[in-house]
Amino acid sequence: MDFNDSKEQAEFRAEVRAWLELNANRRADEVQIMRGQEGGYERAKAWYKKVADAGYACLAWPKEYGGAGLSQIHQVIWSQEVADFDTADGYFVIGIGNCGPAVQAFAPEEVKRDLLPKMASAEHVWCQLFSEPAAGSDVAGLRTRAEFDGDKWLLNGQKIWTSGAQHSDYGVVLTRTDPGVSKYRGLTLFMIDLKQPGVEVKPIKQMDGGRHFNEVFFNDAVVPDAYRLGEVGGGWGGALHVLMNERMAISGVQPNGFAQFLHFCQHTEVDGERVIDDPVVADRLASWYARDAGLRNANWRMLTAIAGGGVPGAEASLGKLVGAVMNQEIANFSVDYYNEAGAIMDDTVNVLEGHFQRSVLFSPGIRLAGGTDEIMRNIIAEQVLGLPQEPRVDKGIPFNEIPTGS
Amino acid sequence: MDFNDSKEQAEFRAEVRAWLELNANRRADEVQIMRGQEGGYERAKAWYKKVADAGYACLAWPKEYGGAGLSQIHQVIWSQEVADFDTADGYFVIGIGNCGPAVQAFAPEEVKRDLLPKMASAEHVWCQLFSEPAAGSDVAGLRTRAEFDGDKWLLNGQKIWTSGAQHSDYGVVLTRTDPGVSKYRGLTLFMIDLKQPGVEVKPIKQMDGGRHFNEVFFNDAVVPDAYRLGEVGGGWGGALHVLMNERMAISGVQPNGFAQFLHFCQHTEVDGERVIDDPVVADRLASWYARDAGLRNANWRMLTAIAGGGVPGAEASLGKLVGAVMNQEIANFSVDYYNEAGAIMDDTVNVLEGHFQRSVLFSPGIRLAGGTDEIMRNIIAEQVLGLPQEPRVDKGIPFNEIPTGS
Amino acid sequence: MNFEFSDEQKFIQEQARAFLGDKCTAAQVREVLESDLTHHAGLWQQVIELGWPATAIPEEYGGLGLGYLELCVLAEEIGRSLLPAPVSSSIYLATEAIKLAGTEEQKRAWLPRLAAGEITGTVAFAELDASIHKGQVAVEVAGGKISGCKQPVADATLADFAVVAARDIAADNFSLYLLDLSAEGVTRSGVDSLDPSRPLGKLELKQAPVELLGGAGEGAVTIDRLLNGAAILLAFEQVGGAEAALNMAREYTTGRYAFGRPVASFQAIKHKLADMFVAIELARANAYYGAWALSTESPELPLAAATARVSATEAAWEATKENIQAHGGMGFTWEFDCHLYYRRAQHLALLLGGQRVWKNRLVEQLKPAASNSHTL
Amino acid sequence: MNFEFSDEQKFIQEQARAFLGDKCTAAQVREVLESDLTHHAGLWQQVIELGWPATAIPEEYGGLGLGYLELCVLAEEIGRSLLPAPVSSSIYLATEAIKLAGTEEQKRAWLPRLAAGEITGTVAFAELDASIHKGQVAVEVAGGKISGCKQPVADATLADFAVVAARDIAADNFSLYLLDLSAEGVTRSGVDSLDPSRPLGKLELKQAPVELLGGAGEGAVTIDRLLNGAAILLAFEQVGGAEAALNMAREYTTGRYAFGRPVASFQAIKHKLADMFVAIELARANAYYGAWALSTESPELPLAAATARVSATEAAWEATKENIQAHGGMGFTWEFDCHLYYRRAQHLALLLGGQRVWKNRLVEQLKPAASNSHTL
Repeated sequence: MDFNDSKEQAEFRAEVRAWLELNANRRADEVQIMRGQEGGYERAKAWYKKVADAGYACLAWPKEYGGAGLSQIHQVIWSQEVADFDTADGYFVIGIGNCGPAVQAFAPEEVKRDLLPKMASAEHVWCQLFSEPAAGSDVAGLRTRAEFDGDKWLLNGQKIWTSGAQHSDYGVVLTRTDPGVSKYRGLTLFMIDLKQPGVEVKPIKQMDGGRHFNEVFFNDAVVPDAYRLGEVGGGWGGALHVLMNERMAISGVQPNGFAQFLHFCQHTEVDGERVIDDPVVADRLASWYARDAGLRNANWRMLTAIAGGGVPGAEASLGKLVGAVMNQEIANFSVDYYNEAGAIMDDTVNVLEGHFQRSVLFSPGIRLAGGTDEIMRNIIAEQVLGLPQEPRVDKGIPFNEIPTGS
Repeated sequence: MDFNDSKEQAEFRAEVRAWLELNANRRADEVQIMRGQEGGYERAKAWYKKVADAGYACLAWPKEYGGAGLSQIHQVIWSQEVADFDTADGYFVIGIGNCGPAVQAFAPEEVKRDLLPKMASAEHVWCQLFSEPAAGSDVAGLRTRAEFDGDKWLLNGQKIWTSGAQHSDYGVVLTRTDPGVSKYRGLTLFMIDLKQPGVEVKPIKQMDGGRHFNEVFFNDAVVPDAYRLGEVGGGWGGALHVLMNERMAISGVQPNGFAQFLHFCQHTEVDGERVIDDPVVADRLASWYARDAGLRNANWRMLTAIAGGGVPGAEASLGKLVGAVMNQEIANFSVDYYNEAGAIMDDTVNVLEGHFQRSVLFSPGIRLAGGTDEIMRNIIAEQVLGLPQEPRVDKGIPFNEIPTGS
Repeated sequence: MNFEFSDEQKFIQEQARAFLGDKCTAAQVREVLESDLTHHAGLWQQVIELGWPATAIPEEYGGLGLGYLELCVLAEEIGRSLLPAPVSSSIYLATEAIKLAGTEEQKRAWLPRLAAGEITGTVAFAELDASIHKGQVAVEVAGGKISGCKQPVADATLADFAVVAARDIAADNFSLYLLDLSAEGVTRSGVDSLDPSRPLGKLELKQAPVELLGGAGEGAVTIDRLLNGAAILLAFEQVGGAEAALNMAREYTTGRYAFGRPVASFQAIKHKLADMFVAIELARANAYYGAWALSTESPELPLAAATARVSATEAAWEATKENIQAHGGMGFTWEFDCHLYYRRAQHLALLLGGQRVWKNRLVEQLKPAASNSHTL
Repeated sequence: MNFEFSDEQKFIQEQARAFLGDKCTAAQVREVLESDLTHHAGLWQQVIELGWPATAIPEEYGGLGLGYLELCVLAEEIGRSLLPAPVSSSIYLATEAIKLAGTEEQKRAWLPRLAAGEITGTVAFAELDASIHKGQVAVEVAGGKISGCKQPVADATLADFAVVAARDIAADNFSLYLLDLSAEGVTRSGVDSLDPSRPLGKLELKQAPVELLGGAGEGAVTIDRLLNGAAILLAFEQVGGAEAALNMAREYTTGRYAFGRPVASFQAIKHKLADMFVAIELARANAYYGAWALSTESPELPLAAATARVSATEAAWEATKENIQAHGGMGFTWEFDCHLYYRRAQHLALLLGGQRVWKNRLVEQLKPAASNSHTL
């Protein structure tokens, strides 16, 4: 048990750090604050081109697909070092982390060599199209139809909650190809070129006023059969592969609001007293510190497993569950601490530029996106603890006979 | 909205109080402390005989059944006044509160006139026999068989968690008379004379070392048909009637540990500082006070409804749910407050004579007895909020075909 | 013994519910939320015509001469419908301040116009750099002129006057003052609010003329009593809003299907909604007790008010955040109304100071005078 | 980068688990729980033969010369099996105290006998009327003689010697002392314990002879370091016990049917068990970090120890109480083993001071030295 790099790892880390010092700026803020992000996408594209040109994109991917042919542990070292710098690659995480492995696993070799290098360098941006209005927690309840038409597939239907669709060139899309068989069997996974007339992207306005997500409408959108990922009817297996790799893509702890809360406690005075010296704050701070540390340390355990060639199991769901709930609790507790002034959204008035106020409004979304609290608990219960499923009324009957309430 | 008595109520209250001052002792403790109870039963019997002789037993029951022919509100006034005195009638609450109404609703008139007056005066003690080893939360899954044998019923099977069975002369027992029909239809409710050879009572040792509950075994126990409560196969309806009246019997807030905690906070000094002056304690105290007050005030609303002739609905379940959870939280928090000394069970060492230490060990039972937290939430969800049931795998099939896992 | 509102009070409540259910839907709330409007003028006018601002003003001052219980049942419906109007600022706070502390002359001057809805008031207690809850006030009065900055002030840009807490430099104590917001020396502006359907603002004061309200140096005592009353009325708003959120969750999850069954049939959702119900019932019961204490000016008012407040803030937070959760992704959209309740819950929870303030007020009431203590 | 125990350490753990799983079942725990025995002498003897007391004692003092990581993996299994023996008193505390503070002579005198299991030690820090966590000690030493009362003292009636915290009257500071518990002037007796499988007692001391352990006046510093190490070892015990409770709940609810289906198929139960799992995983991760900090004597040890402790106490409480709940009524019986884990969780949570103490220790480590603060 030690936190030291091997000699080779230490050399790589030094090299990365040297390159970053030359090519990026250190973070100005002590903690990351939630702000409006104007122009972030263009900045991210430019930054990532630099990364790719220097050979640091997709370190663990094979060279022929635009990667560096190195290991997961190199990728981890990169992520650790880049975290100290003011860079942005969040726009590409889903494409590279989720879509990339699916394409590598299921696409024909020719297609892979054609599309993956551009994905790796973020010349092409990708998104993942699974959720639908009537298929949120129940992803496999989706209705977007894909029908084979001579030599190509035609897609009709609607996706929702698609992060980054407005910027994306391609997507990985899960569709229903046979509504007459049971729900998990009638699904097929495809890649799709999103820059075509049959695809329309509409941003969704969130409760906090932001627009991070989209609706995507398919109206006879065309997909060549070469873009099929896996067997017809084998889409659910492909989707699980995507979700499993999603866990690999998480190279750090997800935002849970703790760093900002600690900063608030340490660096704010109220009525002449440091916030951290308030015993009630200290009581909460200790509990949240222990949770945050637990998440960080659990993440070290996961990285150790990955470094050893393993794949993280469903226990990774706990980071999402714990972090999301804690994030909302922290935001509410902090805003409450400001008393009347807590209700002011003005950036200039509040400590941390109104971070906690924004967080109050954004935090409910984190508990929903990427699987609700309830789904996370189901996953832990069934996949980690092996507890039995509930009685399933949608099992073993054709999809189009499953009750929908309408 | 006022808390004043009507003139007649005020007179009755004064009369009750005057009688109590003469016939009972005021509580010595400021708060009730959990202690071992030796000789409590005999004391309770003697006390209740005095109450009955004075005409204060079962105030709302008809006179012909041993009551006073007064109203529920008189009963409430009695309960409020008696609470200030050191008396004990907990042994008779289940009989009078639960069994009494069932007997009144379903027994033949002759049986009622015979048995109820002795129940009302606690000359006869009654208990309620519903739960079984394989039928806890799922009460209707019970297996105790009652078979008609010429002119009488023969009972075979086992009950569990029967409070007061060791003291009881009679019981109200729910049995299965037809395992070949669906579970809720094959049940029948009876009264049973427990002082017969076919009945064996064994106390259960609890995790805290106490023995409040019993197992009751029936081995060809005999029940005359005149002791049947309602129709054959109509036992579930009768059982619901019992449970509904159980709520009426709750004339005060159930123990939730708050009074003792408040006393602890107000009257204890640690390292020269009053516990209530510790900000972290104050933070918890305020939350628990608000919950305790909410329960007390919700109880006032229920009493108002009862006084107006209403019957409390399933919302009464919330008192059990909130109180039981809070009780365990308070016990743990308080014991933790003592640090190392918290682990000492010695009555003489700890404030409140080790109340919180005992409560740590007893409180898990309160969350289970009379319906678990989970069952209480189900009841609120289904019966108060009208939410749909889960898919039922035990519905509409004969009882003896329901999966049991064995 | 009767712990229920009277039939007359329930009738007032039903009328209010019918009126607001019809006229004050999410569409009206959004008119204010999504614009720079300070309030829904049409609804506020109708509310005035219904006599709500006059409810608890004595008849001798042009009011209806009803009591706090009537105001409580109205507050519950106002909370349920998220009425975007200056009810708390003007009715629960400014009007009450004048009733509590005003001289006979001040009552005669102000209350009839408030009752008739001719004018609207607010209170300006909070400051960014001084906590009124600790008795701190930085805004100063000298020679009848006030200077300094008050923020946040609810309805600052709408109200005609404000009751301001300020320090009298000469006397070194603090008092309440009546301030005409159109007077010279008053600059008012809006600040962004967590709940834009209830706008906030600030007052920058430079030698603006003020008039003492109540006795000199009695600011703390009056504010204390005022906050207790307002806390109870807001508790009813919070309970009303929380119950509306629970009802939204119930309807949505009952109608929406996943895995072939109503979402509401999953135990995780059922138990979530049961917990919401429990929190609301406790808060409601405590609000009722508060209503009784307020209506009878019981010595228990401070404890009852803090208790009602702590419970109601808790219930509103629980119900409005879990309503979003029960809706799944759609609950996070601007289009769905979940966030309207969630935002209002935040607004109400912060308006008179947060949970920390009210928990402390509650515990202060539980501290025994004599130190009859054992040592651990 | 490697945040995992080594294969050798895992092997030690597996051996321990196999041994305890076979020899230390609930039946053995109950032998102590349900009697006046101080510990399970047979098991303790076997543990000695396995060399566990010698694990972290250097070879030069007759130990195995292994490290804290090996002790951590053993602790997890000890917690899992509820071993009714003086492991924490003697191995984590008394032995460590001598290692930390003893003179070379004291180490040579005591450690070989502890390693060989010839003697058993404990620590006597707590007093009813003074909090060691606030630096308070009432028991006094004067002229090499100690007087006063220590309570609770784990394994007081079993141990051969105790490391006692006491005040030196002359120097007006406090130090640690070695006390032979069979010496004249020592009266020891048992007191009832929340977990009778881990007995408590008290020491009444009247002019009993003691020997200074470590430097005079260094009591606070040594105890601080000692508690940090013991907190991490106990965290592993807590995690082991919590995981055993979760496993009990999983097995019982999977096998028991209600409403025609396994109890474990109800979402309320599934989510309860998921929450138990989450708490345990966080605690385990923090315990691992603590193990690393302890094994490397990292400057982060105080923070890592408090974090491990706070998480582990929380997880053990959650898992052991909800295990009872998941069992339904049977979980409340003496006959079922649920309460063994619940009692042990209480014992471990209180042994080194409660959550309040450890949360404060944690936050003290987060307080910035310089006051580089903004004002709200």
